[in-house]
Amino acid sequence: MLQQLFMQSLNGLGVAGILVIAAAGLAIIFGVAGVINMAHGQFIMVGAYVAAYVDSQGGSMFLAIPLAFIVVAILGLVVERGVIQWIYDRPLETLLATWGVGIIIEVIMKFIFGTLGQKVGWPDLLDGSIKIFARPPHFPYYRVFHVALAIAIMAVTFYIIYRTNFGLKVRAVRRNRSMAGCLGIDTAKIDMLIFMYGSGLAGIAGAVIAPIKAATIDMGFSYAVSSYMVIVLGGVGNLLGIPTGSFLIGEGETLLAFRYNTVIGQLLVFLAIVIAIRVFPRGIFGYQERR
Amino acid sequence: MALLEIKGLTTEVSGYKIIDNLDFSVEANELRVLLGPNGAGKTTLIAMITGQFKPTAGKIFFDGKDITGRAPDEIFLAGISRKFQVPNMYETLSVYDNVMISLQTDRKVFKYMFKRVSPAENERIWEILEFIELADRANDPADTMSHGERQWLEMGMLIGSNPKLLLLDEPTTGMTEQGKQRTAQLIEKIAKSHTVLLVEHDMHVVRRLGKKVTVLHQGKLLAEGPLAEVVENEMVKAVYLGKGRH
Amino acid sequence: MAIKRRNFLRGSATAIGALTIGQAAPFYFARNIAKAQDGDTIKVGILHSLSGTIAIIETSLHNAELLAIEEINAAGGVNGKMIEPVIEDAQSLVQVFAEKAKKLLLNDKVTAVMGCYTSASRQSVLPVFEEYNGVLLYPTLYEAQECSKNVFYTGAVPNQQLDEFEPWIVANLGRKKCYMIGSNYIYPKETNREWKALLEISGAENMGEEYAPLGHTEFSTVLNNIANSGADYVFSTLVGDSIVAFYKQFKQSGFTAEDIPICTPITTEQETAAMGAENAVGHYTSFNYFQTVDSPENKSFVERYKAKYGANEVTNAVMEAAYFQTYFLAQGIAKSGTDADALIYEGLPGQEFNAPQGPVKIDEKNHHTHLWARIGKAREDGQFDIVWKSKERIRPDPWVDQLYPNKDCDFTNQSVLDRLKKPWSEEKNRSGTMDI
Amino acid sequence: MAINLAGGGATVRKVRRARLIPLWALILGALVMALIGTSPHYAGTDSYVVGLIGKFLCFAIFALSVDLIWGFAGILSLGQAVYFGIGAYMVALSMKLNYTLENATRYGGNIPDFMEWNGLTEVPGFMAPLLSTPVAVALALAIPTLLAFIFGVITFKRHIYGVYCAVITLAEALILERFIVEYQAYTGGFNGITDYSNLRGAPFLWVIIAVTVVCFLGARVLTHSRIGTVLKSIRDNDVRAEFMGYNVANYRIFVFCISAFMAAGAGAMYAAWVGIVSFLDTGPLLSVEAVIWTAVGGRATIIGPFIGAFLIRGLEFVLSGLDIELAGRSIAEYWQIFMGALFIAVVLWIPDGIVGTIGNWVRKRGTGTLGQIREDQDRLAHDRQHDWDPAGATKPGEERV
Repeated sequence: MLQQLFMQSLNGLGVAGILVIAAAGLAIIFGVAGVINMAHGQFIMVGAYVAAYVDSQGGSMFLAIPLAFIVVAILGLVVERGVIQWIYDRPLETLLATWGVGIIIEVIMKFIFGTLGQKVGWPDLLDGSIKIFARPPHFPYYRVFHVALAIAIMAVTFYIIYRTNFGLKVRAVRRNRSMAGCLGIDTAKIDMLIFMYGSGLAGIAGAVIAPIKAATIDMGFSYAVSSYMVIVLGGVGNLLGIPTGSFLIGEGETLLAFRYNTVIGQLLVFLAIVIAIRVFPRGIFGYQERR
Repeated sequence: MALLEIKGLTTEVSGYKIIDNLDFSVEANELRVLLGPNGAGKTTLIAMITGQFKPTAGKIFFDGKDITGRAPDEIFLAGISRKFQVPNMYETLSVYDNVMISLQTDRKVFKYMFKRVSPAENERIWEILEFIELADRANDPADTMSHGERQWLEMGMLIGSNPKLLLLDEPTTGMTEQGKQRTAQLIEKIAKSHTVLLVEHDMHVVRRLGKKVTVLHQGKLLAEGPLAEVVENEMVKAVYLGKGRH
Repeated sequence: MAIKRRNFLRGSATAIGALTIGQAAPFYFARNIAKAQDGDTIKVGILHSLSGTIAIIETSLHNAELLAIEEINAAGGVNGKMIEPVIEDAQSLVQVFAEKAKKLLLNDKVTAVMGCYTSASRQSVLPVFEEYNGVLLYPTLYEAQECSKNVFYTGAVPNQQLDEFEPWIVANLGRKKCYMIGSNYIYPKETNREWKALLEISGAENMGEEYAPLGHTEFSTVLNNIANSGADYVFSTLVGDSIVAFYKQFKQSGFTAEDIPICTPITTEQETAAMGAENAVGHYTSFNYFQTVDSPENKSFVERYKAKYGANEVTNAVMEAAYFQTYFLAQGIAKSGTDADALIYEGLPGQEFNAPQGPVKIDEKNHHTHLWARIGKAREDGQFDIVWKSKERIRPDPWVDQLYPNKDCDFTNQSVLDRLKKPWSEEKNRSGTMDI
Repeated sequence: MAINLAGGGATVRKVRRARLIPLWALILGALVMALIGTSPHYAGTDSYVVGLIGKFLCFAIFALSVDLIWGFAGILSLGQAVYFGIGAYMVALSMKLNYTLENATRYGGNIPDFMEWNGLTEVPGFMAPLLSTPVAVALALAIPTLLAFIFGVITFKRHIYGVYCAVITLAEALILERFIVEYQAYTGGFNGITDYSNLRGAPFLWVIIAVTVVCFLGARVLTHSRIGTVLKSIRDNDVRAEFMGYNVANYRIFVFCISAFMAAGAGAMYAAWVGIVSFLDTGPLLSVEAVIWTAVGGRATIIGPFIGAFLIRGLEFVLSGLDIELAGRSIAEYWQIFMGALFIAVVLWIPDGIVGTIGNWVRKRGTGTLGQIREDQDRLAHDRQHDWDPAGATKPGEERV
């Protein structure tokens, strides 16, 4: 029993890692540009398909990760320049437009790759598992990799936002858009770059999630919804909101799934989040609301 | 007791005191002008009175009741109306509807549900529209108004709500000289029958209206009294008036 | 084609936006344009989801049926007439399935419809086919316990996949401790009920039973439970994405096919390809058809399919059923003409065809199909080694004896026939089920 | 205390207002409804077109419920199908229970088949009230309204709206969808509830038409009334409304409950008409779709949702059966791409939707549209900068205000 519980909380950590990876891009875009990208799930899917393509050509996943970042970042650029840049000031309508973008991406991917699930393997380096207890299930290296990657993504993002000149501009735009504009910061360019970066992270998410899950056309939606919940719970006022929200949701769902069942787990976590926003209307690390 | 009574009001945001232990009061039927350089805490004070922000410490009494930390709608119902620094209204509604929304009436949802505009209310709206000289634009949406017209419209909305105290936050911002004079005229008219707390930068307007003046500086009360006296105050000259030609 | 399309639109209240498309149609190449205009074709509805969540699987059935139609037409059609497919996308929505079925039967006046994949979609169109006396050919393996006059079931029913599988596991793998994991809907639940009955017969143990939400891809909890139960094999009725995720995480968590093999009646070549063959190696699947079936019919089927849809495509049992049911239909029409009742009572029952999996036949009594049973062991290239094959094709039994000893389905029974001959307004039960 | 304002003419002055219901709209609406109501006579009761029309009417009411909260009160809910779906499920369960009492299932039992294969032997006690049709209808309307009230209290009282509200409602719909699939012994699960006697036919079509008319008239009255003006004011500027003494949260909860009630009614009729209810009817996809119908038709208009629902759903039905080859494949295989492009196009180019845009043309007025508020504000800010005149440099003759 204790062994199970221990494994279960480790699994929760693995799930939280996946959530961080999936939600990071979305949260950064939302935090800076105030846009919720409803096509986020499709961006993740494109990342997974890039990994599948690399896999089919015999390439390693470590090649797929940067490639997925680049491809999806370019996709993000196209979407941002083509659609979103015109409607930054209408956040609710951005939801609809990006929903349309999501549909189009799905159809195009179906056109190119067909409807079958795609094969994405994991590298030999990450094959196998940590044998904590004598008998399976062991904790796969691959899940360790997820957690490590989640930390790495947060660290890199933290560095970019808080330690670089670019990050300074980003923070300025986030604090006070018009003032930043007056100070000569090209806010449109900042938005664009942040959108590309966030999209790229979604691509990485797809590339590293697919090997442990499945790569299909409609894989993204549930990750996207989980990511929204991470944002709602964790808040985007501070980068720490992403890992905090992910950790709480991941562990909560996994432990409750173990005690009851998966759906009850999801339901309880959702109810907990709804109650939590009574206390933290903008998430745990949201902007302070002064009232 | 004064109409508005503020005692020991303090607001802190991340260690920085925007309002610092402020005592301040406004008598009924008074036109009080609040002066102060940028960052003196004028708008924060207004926000605090109207319930937008909660103070860290101190009390606000209005008409003998403690209204500290109450919700904005409750404070409004107690009789305080606020004009924002930037004209703030319902953009897609017509000028008429903007005033109509502001009329004094029971605002509970179910009481409001089957309410219609009575002839008396209609007449009142037209009176106000004429008063603010917008009667000929009654049907136009608010977002087609010019900046000055919007300022007046907002003041008309406040009049419609028939408050005990009007808080006017820089109503002449962004106006030309003539617009300012007309606005001052309007305020004068309003002040005949209302208590007004006016935040103002423009000394021309202040001179025209100013009877009693309060000067804030760094969240503290710097000086208070008739305009002529305050202008002569050395400290005031140093921190505020000395900077410009005003 | 375009002209007829416009006729349909004129009668439709939904024509506003589509008229422009209808008028633009002549500028593009329309399928079968010449044949459509002479009106001398046999119309067959093809009703699968080409968009939405289930499109991933259903598109391949759609493709297999189109391939068969193309072949039949290339060989001269049926009685000299070409088969004209009427394609509808049911959008993975059950209500749309019902509406489109109605449209196909009443407006397009198709001879028969091939379509549906999930039980949900079949159940939603069933009342339509029964009320308007249409013919539906349904290619999916399903939980059975149904038997409608208007439906011909060409997929496997549980007795054809399970009855031989369980004893085989006990005898050949020597495993008697079973953990059941399935997706949470009717097929796994009913299949597991029968599996439990089979376990009891052979004296094997049921170590646990668990259902994951449909589409679930996070199996760490399940794996934890499996390890804890002490089972020595897993019987999986997971479907869709869950299969891929489960096999992958099974391997990553340190389980091996040697220790705990996964035995399943669902996982096909499509899924092994999607998960990467190395994750499937050594696990067992019981099915009627594998791409590796060694017969000339199968070789040519696989070749033709790949030629039409791409070399990376794989074939599987459901697609094969979709493929050969098209031939059943063609042969049935050739035998009895296009009248629905003639097809139902004469044309289709007893029809035989040399399918890729071997000779198959529609049962006269219950409208299900005699199929071959095979057990495959997944190998490194994602294909299956057929480790066991039934000596003869197995008769379908929609009401399995272990669970429903008192029920059977018999469309040759006179009392059933008398009931079915009544008009729909008097007798709405179109099922062939009877108590024995 | 009131200011005694000078002036005040002897005649009663009136503001120019649109009629509650213009004559042309009344005639046109009556014509359309008569056309729809008589459709079984010229299309045949069996025709799928009649089936679609009844369904689309329910969807139109559903879209109207979205329009009420989004178009008129500024709350974007991406989970409105929760209320629609619960209404539908209540009625479907009731009908199914009653149907199986009289018609044995394929298992031979008298309880719904999904209960049977999940091992239930009798209808669970808490479902027994559903056997009574009036109770079922009452529950179908009451439960969603109550849920909406609770949800509203939780979120609106804490000033949660905008994007946050949209995302939370989306998750709500997804969770309910999963819940229904999981607890299949009571809901039919993935297969949904099928095979019960539906009410499809001319008489019930008239019921739907009557409810549709009542809903649309009711919505018109509501939004045209004084409280409608308050709702619009909250949509335009919730801060100002709050400083004008309106309890914004209460007004939001009020309109949210009305909307949920309407959606539930639409769902209830939908279940009775279509005869099939599936978990997808409670999910995010239908919710988002309803928002899109509203956006395309024209939000903040009464007739927009009606047109949007009929147009989009009709277009979907036609396109998904359009076997015309374009770019090497049948359009039926990839028609959705057109829908996606349509949504983007609507948001980018006609943010006021079809009806709203036509209305703007008719009024010959370029401003005053929702989508342009922001631009106008920017323009005004620009004006302000030019107006800004710290030293009073402008001579009186150069007046700009």
